[in-house]
Amino acid sequence: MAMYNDKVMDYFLHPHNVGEIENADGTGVYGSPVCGDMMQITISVDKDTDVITDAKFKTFGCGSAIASSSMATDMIIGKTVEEALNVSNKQIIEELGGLPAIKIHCSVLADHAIKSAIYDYAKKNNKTYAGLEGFDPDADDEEQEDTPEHI
Amino acid sequence: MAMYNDKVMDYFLHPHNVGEIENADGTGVYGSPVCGDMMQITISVDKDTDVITDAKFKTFGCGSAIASSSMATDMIIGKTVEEALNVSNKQIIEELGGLPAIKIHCSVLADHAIKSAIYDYAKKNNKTYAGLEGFDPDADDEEQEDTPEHI
Amino acid sequence: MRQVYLDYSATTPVKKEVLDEMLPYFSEKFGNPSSLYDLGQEAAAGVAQARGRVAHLINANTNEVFFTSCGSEADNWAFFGVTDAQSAKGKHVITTAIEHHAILHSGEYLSKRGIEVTYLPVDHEGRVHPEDLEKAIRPDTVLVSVMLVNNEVGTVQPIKELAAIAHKHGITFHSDAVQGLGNVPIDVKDLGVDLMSFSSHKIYGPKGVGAMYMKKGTKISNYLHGGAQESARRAGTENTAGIVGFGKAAELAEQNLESHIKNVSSLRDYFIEQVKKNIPDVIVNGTMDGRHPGNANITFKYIEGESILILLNEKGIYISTGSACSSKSLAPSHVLTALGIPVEMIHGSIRFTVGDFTTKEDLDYTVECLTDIVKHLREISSVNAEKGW
Amino acid sequence: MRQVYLDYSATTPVKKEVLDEMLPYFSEKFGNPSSLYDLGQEAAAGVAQARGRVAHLINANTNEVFFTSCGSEADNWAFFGVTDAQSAKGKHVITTAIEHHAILHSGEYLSKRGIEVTYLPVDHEGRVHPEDLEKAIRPDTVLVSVMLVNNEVGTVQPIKELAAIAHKHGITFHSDAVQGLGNVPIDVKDLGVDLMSFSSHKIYGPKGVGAMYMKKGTKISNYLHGGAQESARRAGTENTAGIVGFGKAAELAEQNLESHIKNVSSLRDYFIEQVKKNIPDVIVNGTMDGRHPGNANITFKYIEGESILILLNEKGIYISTGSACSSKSLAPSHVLTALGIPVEMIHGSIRFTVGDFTTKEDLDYTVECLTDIVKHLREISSVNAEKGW
Ligand SMILES: Cc1ncc(COP(=O)(O)O)c(C=O)c1O
Ligand SMILES: Cc1ncc(COP(=O)(O)O)c(C=O)c1O
Repeated sequence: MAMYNDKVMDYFLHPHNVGEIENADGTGVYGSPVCGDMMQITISVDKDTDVITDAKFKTFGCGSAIASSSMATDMIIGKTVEEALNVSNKQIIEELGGLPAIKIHCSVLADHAIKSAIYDYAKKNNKTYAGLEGFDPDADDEEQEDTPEHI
Repeated sequence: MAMYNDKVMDYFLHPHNVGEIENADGTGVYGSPVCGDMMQITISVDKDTDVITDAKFKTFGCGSAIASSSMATDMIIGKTVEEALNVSNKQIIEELGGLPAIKIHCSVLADHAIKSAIYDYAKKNNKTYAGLEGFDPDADDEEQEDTPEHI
Repeated sequence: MRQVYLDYSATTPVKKEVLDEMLPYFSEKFGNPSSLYDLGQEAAAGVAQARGRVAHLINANTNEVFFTSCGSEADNWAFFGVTDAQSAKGKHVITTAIEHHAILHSGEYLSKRGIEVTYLPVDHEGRVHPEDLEKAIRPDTVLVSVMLVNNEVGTVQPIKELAAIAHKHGITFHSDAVQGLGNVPIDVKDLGVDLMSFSSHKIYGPKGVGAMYMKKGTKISNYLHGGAQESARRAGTENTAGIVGFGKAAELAEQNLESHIKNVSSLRDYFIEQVKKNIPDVIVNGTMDGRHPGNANITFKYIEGESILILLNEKGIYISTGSACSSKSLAPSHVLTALGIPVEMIHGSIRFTVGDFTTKEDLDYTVECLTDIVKHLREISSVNAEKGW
Repeated sequence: MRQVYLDYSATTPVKKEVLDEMLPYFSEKFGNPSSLYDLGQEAAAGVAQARGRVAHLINANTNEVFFTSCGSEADNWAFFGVTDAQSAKGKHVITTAIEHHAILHSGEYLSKRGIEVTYLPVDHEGRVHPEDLEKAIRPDTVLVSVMLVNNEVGTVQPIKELAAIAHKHGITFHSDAVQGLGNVPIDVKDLGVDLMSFSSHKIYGPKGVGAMYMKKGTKISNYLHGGAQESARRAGTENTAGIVGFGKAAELAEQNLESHIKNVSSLRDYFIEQVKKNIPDVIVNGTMDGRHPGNANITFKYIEGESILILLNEKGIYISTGSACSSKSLAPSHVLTALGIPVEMIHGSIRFTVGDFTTKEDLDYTVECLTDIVKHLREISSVNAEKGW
């Protein structure tokens, strides 16, 4: 597929961390089938160290949605929650070596889904994180200020 | 040339009666180089019988102008003056087996040129012909009422 | 790897017989058809023969067929030419919600410039209702344009009836028959259309050639202005080789029409049957009754079309999708939307079109791959049959 | 019989290298470039490569080249697109009296719809004077369109200077470079044009493909509406094989530019010299200074062009004429008229264009035949050198 680069294709064809963690410490969902993309992420967190020990995704969506979901889970596993909260869509896209311009705004849902999962974890465990300040998991869409226009 | 039929092409490629009769009994000219076609016709007439014994043409013009001039001279040789006056452009075109529609109004000058030559002959010899009634050799153009629109 | 092309509605390969007839027109019979000398008239003769063949296929008079550069140009011509020529009569155009973008975007452009455009709805099977046309007609309506065969779901519209309604009111009737040509019988006289658009590359002819049927006397301005080509109706040096190819393709389409329809529709029906048998939660979109013989538009629930497309591509299988993801505008198919199909289902819809080179083995291979791919994507998906949407 | 083609300005044969590159795109790489799967993207890659080659030939950025179906379409696009997009600014267009009909008839159509068109005159050599442009400009002028190379007499216009004048007044500048491409060096950046029209079939590419150079930021509406092809600027499925051919022809034109100009102009000069030497009462029309390298436009006094054309055709020699007789409109060449050439002389004018396949022997043969033919027709003619007109 000329549309996607080799790395994106690899993450799409052989996605890492597919599935749903049973009894996950945190679950986040973002997007909707009506919009064309919907991602669910589940995480396991070591409550002492706040390190994300496992993450799995399920995504309804196009190639870039699946590839970026897969990349996102890879990126947060082993990170602390605070570090994971700093993972941006821009970084995910950069790790993927770029996406077609038109795909950038629509099908990269991971940073919101990660935040939602951590929000869920934080709520369940009565924790607060600077990176979650002002975050509303049910908000419609966040302004993606620093998303590059063309990559 | 797909534009003209074989007969027209033959009359154009091998025109009959080209030239100018010296001391002609009648000379007619019609058209002008500015209009794109100009025909000169000279005739010899047997004054007793009024039979046209020879006719020659010179024509500046396109293929159809030359071919129709050639055909016209063929047609009037051997005819009486009155008969020649009845030769119409339509007949000339029919004898040629048809011309492209666009050529019909513009490049078939012969009937006017013949009339002019006969007018000249009539004047010189003090003759009158029914077919010349109302004819003005210097008139700009005659309405070609019965010219078929498509042949 | 096996290659299975199932996107014949997008375009078709040029048939060998077609290319063979085209070849001499590139470097030997290369004259300009407007040139009077033999080399030019030889090219003009090729164009004339092609015109005759296209005319014959649609039962038109030869001098009512005008070549264009594509189906889109013919569609534009209909919209811009009629609204211009009949501007004194009115500024209202009627078309449908399921037209090709060549129609819709022409309408959109005109509607920003004083023309009012009414879009007729379709029912859930994809059919325009004649009553709706009757109701939409106004005294200032100058053009009704309804496509013969839809490009996404293959629905065939009741053009004869619709054209009669338009004519009852003295309105010019156009039909985009780009998908119809070679796939359904077309008799412009029987249908009673004034204008009809066609495209060569949908009937195994080359890309870059289309045609407009223009009934004598139709009030329509020119659209491409310049030289006196196409009886002074469409300027630009003729794409002679392309036109000759279109002509040959039209001749073949006429010869093969019955067998083409029979073969292609039986393969298509077989394919739908196999898909339904092997894959749960699928929906066939659009009516099966009066439909493009090769078209199967299928929604695979709970997954998204672009993903399916890419995974099929990995298997050498080529199809298209109504998914927003794979359109440049990110809008889901306006056709499926007009049929009332829920957006989440549109995202998972795939258009398969069977054509003259498709074999049963191709389809078996496709069903096999598709079964695995759908299963895989449903496993990855965040929605599924149990959870529901 | 020997065949001598001397009408390269009318059209050119497709070069072998060009056809070879085109061939795979008919039946193998036949995908629709809008399709996402490999077969489609392979076709898209062919189009992209061609775009790069055309852009390189004219020193444009690749994304400033848009393919059309012919030079005429590009000309129409310039006129209709600019007057539409800039209608708020004004309704005045300036062009010249010697443009191609694709420009003149676009202007005529628009002038019946509220646009005012000024036609700049040319001098007897065929040249537009910059002062005349300066004088014609009005506050409501939205477009200046001047052709780079004239198709009948080959005059090259001072485009750089003219474009600068237009830009000084903030006016969009278009140039029809259909005859210029491959025959004179073109650098769109150096010339400073905003829009420029090209056509493939004049540079040994296939018919049915053209291109528009559109400088980024130029205010111009689309002309063909529909799909998102050509960066959503020109709808219609791409003529992939044709575009690929145009691209290859552009590459060859770039490689051969210098040698082409040198060879062709020296043959042309030889031809004119021989004609003058062998045939009395001939006039070469248009300036020899800054002229299409292959163009020789010659009046043969006292005879008419169509007759010459037919008799040369009988000898296998193909040329064109400014004669009214051989035009469908019966009007004598508007270009020669604008140069102030008397009508009776226009009727006897012939355009010879030498090209890449012309040999010295071809020209010797032509001069030989021409000498006889002119003599013969002068004998038949009712006007001659002694009598005068
Ligand atoms: C100067 C000029 N402009 C425009 C055109 C039109 O090009 P096309 O025949 O590709 O439409 C031509 C050639 O016919 C031409 O010579
Ligand atoms: C229904 C319909 N109309 C018009 C078109 C446009 O035809 P073309 O691609 O030849 O411009 C197409 C195909 O793309 C089509 O399917």
